[in-house]
Amino acid sequence: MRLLIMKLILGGFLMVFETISSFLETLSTGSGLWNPLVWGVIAIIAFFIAYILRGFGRKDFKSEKEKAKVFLSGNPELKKEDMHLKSSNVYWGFLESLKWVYNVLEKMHTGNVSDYILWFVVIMGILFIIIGVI
Amino acid sequence: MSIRNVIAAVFFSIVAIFLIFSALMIHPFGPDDNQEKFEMDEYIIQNSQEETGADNAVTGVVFDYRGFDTLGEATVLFTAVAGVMLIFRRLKK
Amino acid sequence: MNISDIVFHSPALIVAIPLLGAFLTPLVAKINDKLRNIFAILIALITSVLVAILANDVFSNGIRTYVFGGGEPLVNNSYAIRILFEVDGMNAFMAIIASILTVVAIIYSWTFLKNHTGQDKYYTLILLMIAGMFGMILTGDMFNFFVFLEITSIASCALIAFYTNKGKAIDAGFKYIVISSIGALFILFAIGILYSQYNALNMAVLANSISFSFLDKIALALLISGLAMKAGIVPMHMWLPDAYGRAPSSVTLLLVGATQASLYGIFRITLSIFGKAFNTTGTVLKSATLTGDELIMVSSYPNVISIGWILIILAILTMIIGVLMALKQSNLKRLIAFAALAEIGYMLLGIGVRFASKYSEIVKMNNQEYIQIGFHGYDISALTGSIFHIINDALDIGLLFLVAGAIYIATKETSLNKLGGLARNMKYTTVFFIIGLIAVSGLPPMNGFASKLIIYESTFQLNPIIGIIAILASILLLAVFVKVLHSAFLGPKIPNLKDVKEVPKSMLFAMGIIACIIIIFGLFPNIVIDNIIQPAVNAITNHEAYIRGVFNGI
Amino acid sequence: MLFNFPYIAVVLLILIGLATVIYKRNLIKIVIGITLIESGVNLFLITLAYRKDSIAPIFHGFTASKDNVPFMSLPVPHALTLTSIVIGVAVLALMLTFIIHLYRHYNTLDARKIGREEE
Amino acid sequence: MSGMSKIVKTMTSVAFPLAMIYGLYIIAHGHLTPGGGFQGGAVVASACAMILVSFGSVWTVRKIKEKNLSVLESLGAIGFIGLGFFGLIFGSHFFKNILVGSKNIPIFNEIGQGMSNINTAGFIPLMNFAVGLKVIAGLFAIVLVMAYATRLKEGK
Repeated sequence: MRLLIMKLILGGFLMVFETISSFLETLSTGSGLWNPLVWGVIAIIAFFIAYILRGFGRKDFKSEKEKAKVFLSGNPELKKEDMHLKSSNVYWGFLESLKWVYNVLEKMHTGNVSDYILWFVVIMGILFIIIGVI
Repeated sequence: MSIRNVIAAVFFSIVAIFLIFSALMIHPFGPDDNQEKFEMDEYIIQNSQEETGADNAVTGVVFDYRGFDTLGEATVLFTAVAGVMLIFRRLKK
Repeated sequence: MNISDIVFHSPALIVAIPLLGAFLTPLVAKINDKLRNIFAILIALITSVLVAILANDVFSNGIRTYVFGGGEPLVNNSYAIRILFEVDGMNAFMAIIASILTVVAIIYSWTFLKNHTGQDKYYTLILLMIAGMFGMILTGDMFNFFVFLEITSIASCALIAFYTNKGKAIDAGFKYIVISSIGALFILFAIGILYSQYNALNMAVLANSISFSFLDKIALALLISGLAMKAGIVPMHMWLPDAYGRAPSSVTLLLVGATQASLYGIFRITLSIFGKAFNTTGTVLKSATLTGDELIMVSSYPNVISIGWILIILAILTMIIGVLMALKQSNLKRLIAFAALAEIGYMLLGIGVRFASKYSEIVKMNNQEYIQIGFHGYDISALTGSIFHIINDALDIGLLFLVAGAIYIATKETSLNKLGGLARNMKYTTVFFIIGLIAVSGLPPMNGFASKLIIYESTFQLNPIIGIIAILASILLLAVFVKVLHSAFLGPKIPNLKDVKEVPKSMLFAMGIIACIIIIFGLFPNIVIDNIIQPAVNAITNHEAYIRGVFNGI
Repeated sequence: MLFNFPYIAVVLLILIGLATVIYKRNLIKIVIGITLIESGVNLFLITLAYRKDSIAPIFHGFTASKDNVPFMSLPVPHALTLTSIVIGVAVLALMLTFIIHLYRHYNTLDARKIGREEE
Repeated sequence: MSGMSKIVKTMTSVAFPLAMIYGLYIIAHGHLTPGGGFQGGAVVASACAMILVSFGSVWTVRKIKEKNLSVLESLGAIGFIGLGFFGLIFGSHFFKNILVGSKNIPIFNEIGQGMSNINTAGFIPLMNFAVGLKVIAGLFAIVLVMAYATRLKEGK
C-alpha cells in the first residue's frame, strides 16, 4: 500500500519533470539546452531582487556632505573633459605585458603584397604535404 | 639573404616539386580517343551543328551550351569599365 | 507567367535581375538621381522576394535544378554539357544571408554617400557585386563559380577604392585585386586539373566520378588554399583589415557576404565534390580481395582527420590573432575588421571539428574483421553551430560596421582617440551598437550566444583545450567592444564634438532591420535552427542527395 | 612521360610568375608576374584541348550524318580559355588603373613605400 | 599628348577603315569562321586605340565622351542579356536558342545546311553583334579614360 503511494508520488514527480524539461528543450546543443525566455525571466527577477535590496539602504544619507566629495589624495579634482580615458590607454597593462606577442604580430603585418602572396604559398605547401602525402 | 627569403625559397621549392609531379601525372599530351574518353566534348562535336546551327563548334559552346559563362564574361568586362571610370572620376561636382 | 513559373525560373532570375539592373543603371541615372536610388532598391527587393520564394520551395520540396538553355540536366544520364544551377538547402541558406545584406546595404547607402560624385558607377558596381555573390552561391558548375568569383572580386576591389582621394584606400584595393586574382587563377588551375581527368565541369558529375588520385588531392589543396585566402583565414588574412577598414561601410557589409561566399565554396568543395571522402560512413569487409570502390573507400582517401586538425589550427590562429590585433587598434573600422576575422575563425572551427571527429576502426563481427568508418556524435552539432554562426556573423559584424559608418557620417572621425561622449547626442546609434556588442561577443540573450554555445560544446567534446581557447577569444572580443563603447560613446562630451547630430532616418532604418533580426534570432533560436539551419546541414552533409539531384535513377 | 613537356612548360610559367610576385617589390613587376601566371593557366587549358592529329573544331560545310564528322580537338577548353583571357584583360586594366593612382599619390612604385603614411 | 606628326595621322586615317571592316567581318562571321564578338571587338577597339595614339587623347575626348561610350556598352550588354530573357519568355529556359529550327521566323532560323550561311545559328549572330558592340565600347572606354587621365598637362 505504502509502496503504491510512493510509486504514485514518484510518477507524478517524473511527469512534472518531463513537462518542465520538454518546455525547457528550446535549443538542445547535444549535451545541454538553452532557453532565452527562461533566462530573461530569471534576469528580470534578479533585477527586482537587487531593487529590493537597494531599498534597504540608509534614507538619511546626504550627498552634499564632505564625505561625498571626490578625494584624489589631496590633489585638486580634474575637469570633466580631461577625465576621459583615451582608447589607446585602455588595457595599457595588458598590452604592456604582452609586448613580445605584439612585436611578433607587428613584424608579421608588413603591409606588403609580396608577403601576402608568400603566406599563401606557405599554406599551399603545407596543404600539399598534408593532403597529397599523408 | 634574410629569413624571409629562406622561408620563401623552402616553401616555393615544395610547391614547385608538387606541381611538377602533378604535371608529369596528367594524361600525355595529345591523347588518342581510344586512350582517353571525352564524352562531353564528343557529344558537342557530334551534335553542335544540328543543335546550334553554328559551323564553329567553339562559338556553339561559347554562345549556346555555355552561354551563361559568356554573360558572366561580358559582365566582367562591364565591371572593369565601371571600376576604371569610378576610380578616374572627378571628385568635385 | 504564374507563380509556378516564377518558382521554376527563380534560380536564373535571382542572378539575371541584378545583372539587368546593373546594365540599366547608367541609362536610368541619366534621368534622375533619386530615381536611380529607387531603382536600385527596387531591384534588391525583387531579388530578395525571389530568394524567399526559392528558399521556401527548396526547404519544402528539396533540391531544385535549373538548366540554362533548356533540355535535360544530363545527356545519356552520364555527363552535363550545359550549365546547371543546383539549389539545395545550403545554397538557399547562403542566398537568404546575401539577400538580407543586399537590401540593408542599398538602403543604407542612400544617405551615406550623399554629396559624393560617381554614384552612378557606385550603384552599378553594387548591383554587379550582388549578382556575383548570388552566382557564386547558387551555381552548380565549377567554371561558372570561377567566373562569378572574378565578378565579385573585381566589383568589390573597385568599390574598396571608392575614396580615391585617400592613398590607403587605393592601396587596399590594389592589394585586394592582386590577392583575389592570384587565388582565382590557382582555383582555375585546379578546375583544369579536374577537367583533364574527368572531362566534366559540373559539380555533381565530378562528385559522382571523383576517384581521389594524386591529381585530385593536388586540386583539393589548390582549391582549399585559394578559397581560404579569399575567405581571409590567418595567415592569409592581411588584405582583410585594409579592405574592410578603407571601404565605405555599405560596401564593407557586402564584402562580409562575399567573404562568406568564399567560405561556402570551401564547404561545398570539401563536403559535396570530395564528399565521398569527407562524409562517407559505413563498414567495409577487411580482406585481401576488395572490389574497386571499397578499395578506394579504404585506401586512397585523403586523410580527413589531419585535414580537420590543420583547419582547427588555422581557426585557432585566426581567432587569437584577430582578437589580439583588434585589442590594439585605435581606428574603429580596422578594429571591427579584426573582430570579423576572429568571427571567421569560429565558422572554420566548426567544420574542422567535424573533419577531425571522423574515425575508422577495426571491429569484429561474426568472426570476420570489418573496417568501420564513422563520425563521433558531436560532428553534426559542430557543423550546425558553424553554419548557424555564418548568418550570425554576417548580422553582428554588419551591424557594427553600419554603426561605424554612422559615427563617421556624424563626426567625420575614424580614430577612437578623438571620439567620446557620443551617447548624449546619438541615442539610437548607441542602442544599436550595444545590441551588436552583446551579439558579437556571444552574450545571452542575443543570437551570437546560441551559435557559439553549440560550437563550444562540440569543440569541448573533441578537445577541452580548444573549447577553452574559443571561450577565451570570445571574452577578449567582449573586452574589445567594451573599449569601443567606453571610448566612443561614454564619457563626457568632447569639446569639438559638442554639436553632433543623429544620423538620418534611412541609415537608422537600415540598422534597425539588422537589430530586429538579431533580437528575433536571439530569442527564438530553436525556430531558426529547425527551419533554416537544419535543412542546410542535412543538405551539406549528404553528397549522395546532391548527386541524385542531377542524376536520375541512381 | 616525355609527352608531358607542355604541362611542364605550364608549371614553369606559373612558378616563374609566382617567384616574380614573391621576390619583386615593384608594382609593375608584380602585375607582370600575375599575367605570367595567367598565361600559364591559359596555356594549360588550351593544352588540354589537343588530341593527336586532330583538326580545329570548325565544320567546313554541312555534315549530313554523324559518321563523317572529322576528328576534331576538344571545343570546351577553347571556350574556357576565351573566357579566362577576357577576364584577365579586365583584371589587368583595373590593376594598371590602381597603379596609376598609386603613383600619383606617392610618386613611387616601391611596394615598401606605399601606404605607410599616418592619417 | 597632342598627337603625332602629320604622316602618322594620315596613315592612321587610311588604315583605320580597313581595320574597322576587318573587325566587323570577324564579328559577323563569328559562327562560321574562327573569331566572334570578343575577337572582332578587340580588333576594332585596337583600331580606335590607334586613332587615340596618333591624334592625342585631348582631341579624341573632345570628339567622343566616355559617358556616351559607357551608355553604348550598357546597350550592348542589355542586348545580350535581353536575348537570354527572350529565350526565357518565349521559350522554355533562360538562354534557350529558340530561333534555331523554327521555320516561322524568316531570318536567322536555318540549320547549317546550304554551306554555312550568314543567317544560320539562331541567336548566335545576334549575340555576337551585341558582344562585339559591348567589347568595342568597353575596351575603347578603358583606353580612352586611362590615356586622358595620364595626359601631359601644359607646363610639365
